[in-house]
Amino acid sequence: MGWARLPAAEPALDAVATGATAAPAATMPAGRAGPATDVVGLGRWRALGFVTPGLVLIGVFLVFPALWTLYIGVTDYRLTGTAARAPQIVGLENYRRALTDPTFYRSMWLTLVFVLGSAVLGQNLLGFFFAYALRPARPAVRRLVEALVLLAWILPSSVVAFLWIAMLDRDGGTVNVLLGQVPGVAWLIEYPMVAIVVFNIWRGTAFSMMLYSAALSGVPPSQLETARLAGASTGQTLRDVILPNIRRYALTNTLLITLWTFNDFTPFLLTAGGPNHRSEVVAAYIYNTAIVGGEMGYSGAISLLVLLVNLLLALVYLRVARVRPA
Amino acid sequence: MADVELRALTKEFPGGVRALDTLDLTVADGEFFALLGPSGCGKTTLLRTIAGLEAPTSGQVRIGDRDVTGLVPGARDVAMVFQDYALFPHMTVLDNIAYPLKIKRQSRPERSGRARGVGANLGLAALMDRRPAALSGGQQQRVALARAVACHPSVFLFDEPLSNLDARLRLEARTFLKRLQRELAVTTIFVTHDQAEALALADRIAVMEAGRIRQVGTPREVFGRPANTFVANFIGSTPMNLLPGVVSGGGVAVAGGTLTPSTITPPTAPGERVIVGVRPEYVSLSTTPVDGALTGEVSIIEHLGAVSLVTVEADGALIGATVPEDREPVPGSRVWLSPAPGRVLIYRESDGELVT
Amino acid sequence: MQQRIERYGRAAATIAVLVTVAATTAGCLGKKTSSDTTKNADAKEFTLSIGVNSIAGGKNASQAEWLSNWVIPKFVEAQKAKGRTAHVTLQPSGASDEDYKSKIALDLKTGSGADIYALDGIWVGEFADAGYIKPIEDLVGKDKADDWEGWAQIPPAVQTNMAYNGKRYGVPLGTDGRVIYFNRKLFAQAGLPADWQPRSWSDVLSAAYRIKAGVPGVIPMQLNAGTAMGEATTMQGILPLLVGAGHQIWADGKWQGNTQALRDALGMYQEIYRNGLGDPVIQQDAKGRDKSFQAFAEGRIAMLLEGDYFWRAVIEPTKGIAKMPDRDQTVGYALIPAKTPGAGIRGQDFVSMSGGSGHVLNPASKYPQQAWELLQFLNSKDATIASVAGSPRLTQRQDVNDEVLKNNPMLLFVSQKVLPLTAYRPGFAVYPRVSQALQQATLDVATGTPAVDAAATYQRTVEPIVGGVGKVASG
Amino acid sequence: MRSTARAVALRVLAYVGLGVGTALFALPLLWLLSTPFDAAPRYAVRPPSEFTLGNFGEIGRNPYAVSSLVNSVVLALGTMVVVVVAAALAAYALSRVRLPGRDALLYALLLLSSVITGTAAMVPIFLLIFQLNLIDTRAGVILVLSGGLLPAAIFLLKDFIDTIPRSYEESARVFGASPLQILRHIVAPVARPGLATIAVWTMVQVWGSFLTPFILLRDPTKQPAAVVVRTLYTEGGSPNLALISSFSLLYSVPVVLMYLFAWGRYGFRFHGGIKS
Repeated sequence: MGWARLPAAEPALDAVATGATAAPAATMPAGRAGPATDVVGLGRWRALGFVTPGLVLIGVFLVFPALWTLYIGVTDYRLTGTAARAPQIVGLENYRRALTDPTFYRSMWLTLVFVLGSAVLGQNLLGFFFAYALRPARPAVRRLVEALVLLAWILPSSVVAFLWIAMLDRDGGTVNVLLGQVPGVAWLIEYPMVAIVVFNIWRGTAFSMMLYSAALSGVPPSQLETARLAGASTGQTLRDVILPNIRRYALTNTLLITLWTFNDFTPFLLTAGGPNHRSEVVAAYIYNTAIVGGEMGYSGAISLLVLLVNLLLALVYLRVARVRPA
Repeated sequence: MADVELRALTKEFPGGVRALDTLDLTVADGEFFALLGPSGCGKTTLLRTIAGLEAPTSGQVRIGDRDVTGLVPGARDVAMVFQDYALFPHMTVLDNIAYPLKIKRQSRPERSGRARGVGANLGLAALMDRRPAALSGGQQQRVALARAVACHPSVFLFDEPLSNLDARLRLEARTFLKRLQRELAVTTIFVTHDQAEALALADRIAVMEAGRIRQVGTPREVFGRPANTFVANFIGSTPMNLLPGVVSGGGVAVAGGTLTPSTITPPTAPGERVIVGVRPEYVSLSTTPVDGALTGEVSIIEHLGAVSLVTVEADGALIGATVPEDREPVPGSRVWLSPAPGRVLIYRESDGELVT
Repeated sequence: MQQRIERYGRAAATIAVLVTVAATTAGCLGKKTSSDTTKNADAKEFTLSIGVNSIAGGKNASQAEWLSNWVIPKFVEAQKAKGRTAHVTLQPSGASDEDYKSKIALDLKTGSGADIYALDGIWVGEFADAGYIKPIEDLVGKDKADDWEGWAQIPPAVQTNMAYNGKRYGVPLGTDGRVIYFNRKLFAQAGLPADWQPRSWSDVLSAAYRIKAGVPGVIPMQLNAGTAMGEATTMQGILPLLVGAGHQIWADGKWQGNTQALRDALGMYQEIYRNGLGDPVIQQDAKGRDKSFQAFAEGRIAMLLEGDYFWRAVIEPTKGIAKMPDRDQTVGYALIPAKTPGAGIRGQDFVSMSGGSGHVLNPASKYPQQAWELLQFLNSKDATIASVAGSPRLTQRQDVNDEVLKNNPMLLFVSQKVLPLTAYRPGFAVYPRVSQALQQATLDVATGTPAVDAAATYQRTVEPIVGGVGKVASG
Repeated sequence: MRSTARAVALRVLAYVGLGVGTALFALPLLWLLSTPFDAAPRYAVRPPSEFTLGNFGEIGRNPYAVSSLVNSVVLALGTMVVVVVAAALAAYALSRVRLPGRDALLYALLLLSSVITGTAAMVPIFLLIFQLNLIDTRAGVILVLSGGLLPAAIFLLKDFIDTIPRSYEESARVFGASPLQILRHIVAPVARPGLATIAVWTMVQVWGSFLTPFILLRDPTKQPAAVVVRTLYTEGGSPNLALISSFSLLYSVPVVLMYLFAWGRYGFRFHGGIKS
């Protein structure tokens, strides 16, 4: 997404981080109905009219089911069995259960490893590397590499999952064939987390690459020139000129890919959370409790916990974004 | 064609910032009028309020015989040129110029004929099919002007029309703009922070500060007799000398000397603290002692082309004077400064208003 | 800051209101439908649909084809002869069992969906408890429900597969039995007989050791383990061992907990997977069962415990999903032995497990009588014969089995030798969760946990599921 | 001199990194390109042992394969229209008019939409659609998918519109254009790259979505390709690589084409209006 105009992602973060809003206060009259309430003369009521279709759709088809899910989270509701006929309110029992269940903590831990390894480090660094290294490249080379990276991003998840199943297959997978061992290592079983981390880096680097290449094009050439004239090494230039300039992009990028990766279901298609829950990230855990286990109440509670963790992550990022480097 | 009249116009933003403070102003029909002031003085807000892009908190805007205060911008019969020109990037030059006519529901051939005509007048004939992105800054400015001209408004509103051009182009555009306004004779209000631009273009200038108008007048009046120290400070390419002084006897004690009544109009109350204002252009410099002149040492010399600005330190005060380029004194040497007769202005120190 | 706090306060208030609304609306999570047995009984024209997890060109294609090409047209024709116009449609799907189950649970919950659904026998209990399905007699009246010639042809043990609390909820589609398949060529290389029949678990193990020693590169034994294989682990793994150790998973009001029988069964896993007699990796593969099939067909696995499905649909020489052209010569099958002779349930020397799916009526059907008629038709002798055309299986009907199994020694073997020994899983709603706990225990053992520890963990997992210590046998 | 040598070394390193990285990205994709045309498809990437188009013939024999692709297009286009129109209106208003609680709302919705997946909210969504009498209709699927995608779409689009100079609209306004005219003549065309991005993004999301259409649609002739492709993968037995690879390719081609179209047409590196 947003492989257009990625710098656009920045002002939003900025707006919240500083509590300011993109619309300068100067365009707003003090609650007085006049000819000019805003730049286009939309007026508050018409603006509400514009917002309404979207908000109604979101309200009915997202917020309402979501709140319902949260409600289910305080019941013992199951998809089948007696509890499906007459669900009972069990209060915080589901939360107590989740918070005392080592499998829940394990899935949270695995998710953090997954997010940290594949998104925060993997996609971020590789995306930046591609964006940086491709700048001086010939347009043809640049387009080819970008197209490949993007392709990994836009193909449907079931297809890419199968591509990687084929890559990593124990008996005839490309990796084992290249390593000259058939049957070779059962990658998805022996190294399930490594497999899904590598997979997700492959899958999602495109977004970071796009965002960083947009960000890098915004670094003033004069600053780069200055650094070059001062005899700065590549590392120094990166640290002193480029990073300060793209810092906020990096934060926005990290926030978005963190949230997406946290809730990404695609690893399930590779390992189904296995073997023995060893790659059961939260999205897979919810699927396994809700669909395979039929425990709707419990999975509703888990969803709220996940929401809270996500909220926490988002707030941390916003806080970091607000603190300017000295 | 119409005059523009503002009555007790006040604009208060949420949070209590007063961008316009009970402002009264009349711009005559066909006048080229400049709103001049430092950034944040409310000049752009004033322009936008005239355009209808901002609603005044109280007061009235009249254009011609109409009270337009409650009208939407489109109904005010004004055309505005924005600082960034606001050329629609997805339209050709022709479509841009014709856009106001499209809104006025003119037929396609009619509006493109008219747009072409206006474009040709403004020297854009060869560019009509280009997109704005393919134009130079000067060309973009002309397109924006053409678009405003094409809709034949009774008032033009220009928001910093020249500030996005480089220095050389700006002079050209300035001349062009002035000629255009003369030809069309449409009431024009333009906002600028550049006093030279205002002096060069405008029939009359309103100098603004903090939501108020500090002086309205012709360029000559504003330059020659700034109504207060704010205007005095703001106008002129070299800053006016503003020296603290005390009225004593028949003269004013200033910078270690006394300016005698023969060279200045005497102030009203003896013993009053005043500020003496005199433009460097009106200070003559002598390397030999002159009677009744202020004396000091040359500290800095700045070359301004045909003239040089000499800064002299006289009894702790810095006084500027311009001299022809071939008459520069030696830095560090002692010189004598005498203001030209009738060019010394006395301001009250308490409120900075002109006394005489 | 103050402003922001206010803003969040307002958002919180809005959310609170919405939660209340959701909670009120959600009160109807559990919904009841009343059924009228004579509803639309006389309709001259009616519409019915059948929902199955089979689809042409995909999963279980032959079943989907049988329904749409034989059952539906013939039924419509038969109704026409009676002067009634029937519109029957098939709602096929080709998803994983879990996804299919969720989908039909939602359909049944809202009182919508197809009139007849295909359902795995082990789901009957939980669907019945949820009120999603009802006994046939409640839907069409006791007379109509009992008055079907087919019941006489379906052995009572098979009927229980689609029954719950003593009531028939649906008609089974057939049944199966489990045996140990072995590769005679590999056995010959290890010096084992072509007509091998183990008498005890140690016979099985010693055969495995001989394969391991004599035929390098071959996995001696495939005993399903782990959660990735799901119910296949339970049915083709732990449960056959458990009944071989003398206990059903549920008996006399109690579930098997950390008992000697369970420890014995897990001990067998331990022996196999600790000593390289089986491949623990394949058990954990999301596609492990399919891979084990492939490996057996390619002669890389010597012994494999499976149902007759394996024989007729997997290694079937022409249409199987892992074809073995020389199946009839190469593959032998043996009864599953008890731990020691006579140690099995009911004092048996040999044991097996059986299961199967069937069809149930949707209680919300607008035409319950006609749906029941269609269900009978679907299970009629002619329809059943048509369903096995070209690929014989153990059908629910004895009269059909007698006819179609005549020339099939393997299925005859199952029908005659295995079915008398077999056991069925308990049809309780909690069974699937107990089954998952069992799968987890086998996985623990296969990946190195000692059997006794895995059994203890299992006990702890199962207690809350089945309703407390009192419902679990241990010791 | 040393710094030059180091720079050269770094450059070489960068090229090697790029080369290896690109190869890693290409490898899995090559499978999708070659295997469908291989008469004896395998897991390993290799050029077709014997070129064939026969694998596609097999898809033709699947009664749902072709219709599922059509269904995917219908669902994708339907959702795209709903999302783009609703998101554009909302994002525009949110960008230009200060509504109370705007930013907190946007962030809350974004979080909600990324966390509450179809899995956990499956029951409420099904019951809701059932109550609305939209089970087994494409409209139901489109609405549910739209609801889930809108927050992110609004979020991204608002960012985009925020960068469009307000003077465009003010200028048009002074000329007398009505808000709707401004939207039609100025904002929509200027925001087109952003709209195209959201459109393609929406379609890609819908294209891969499995659970929602699977649960909400009964008639297999209405099911999209995402469901059919899952059928192929979950079918018992060893995977039919011929079928899987060729259908995967057919299933992928439309999204790639959509993407290329949008890229080529709207130049996805657009940087707003004229730089001022």
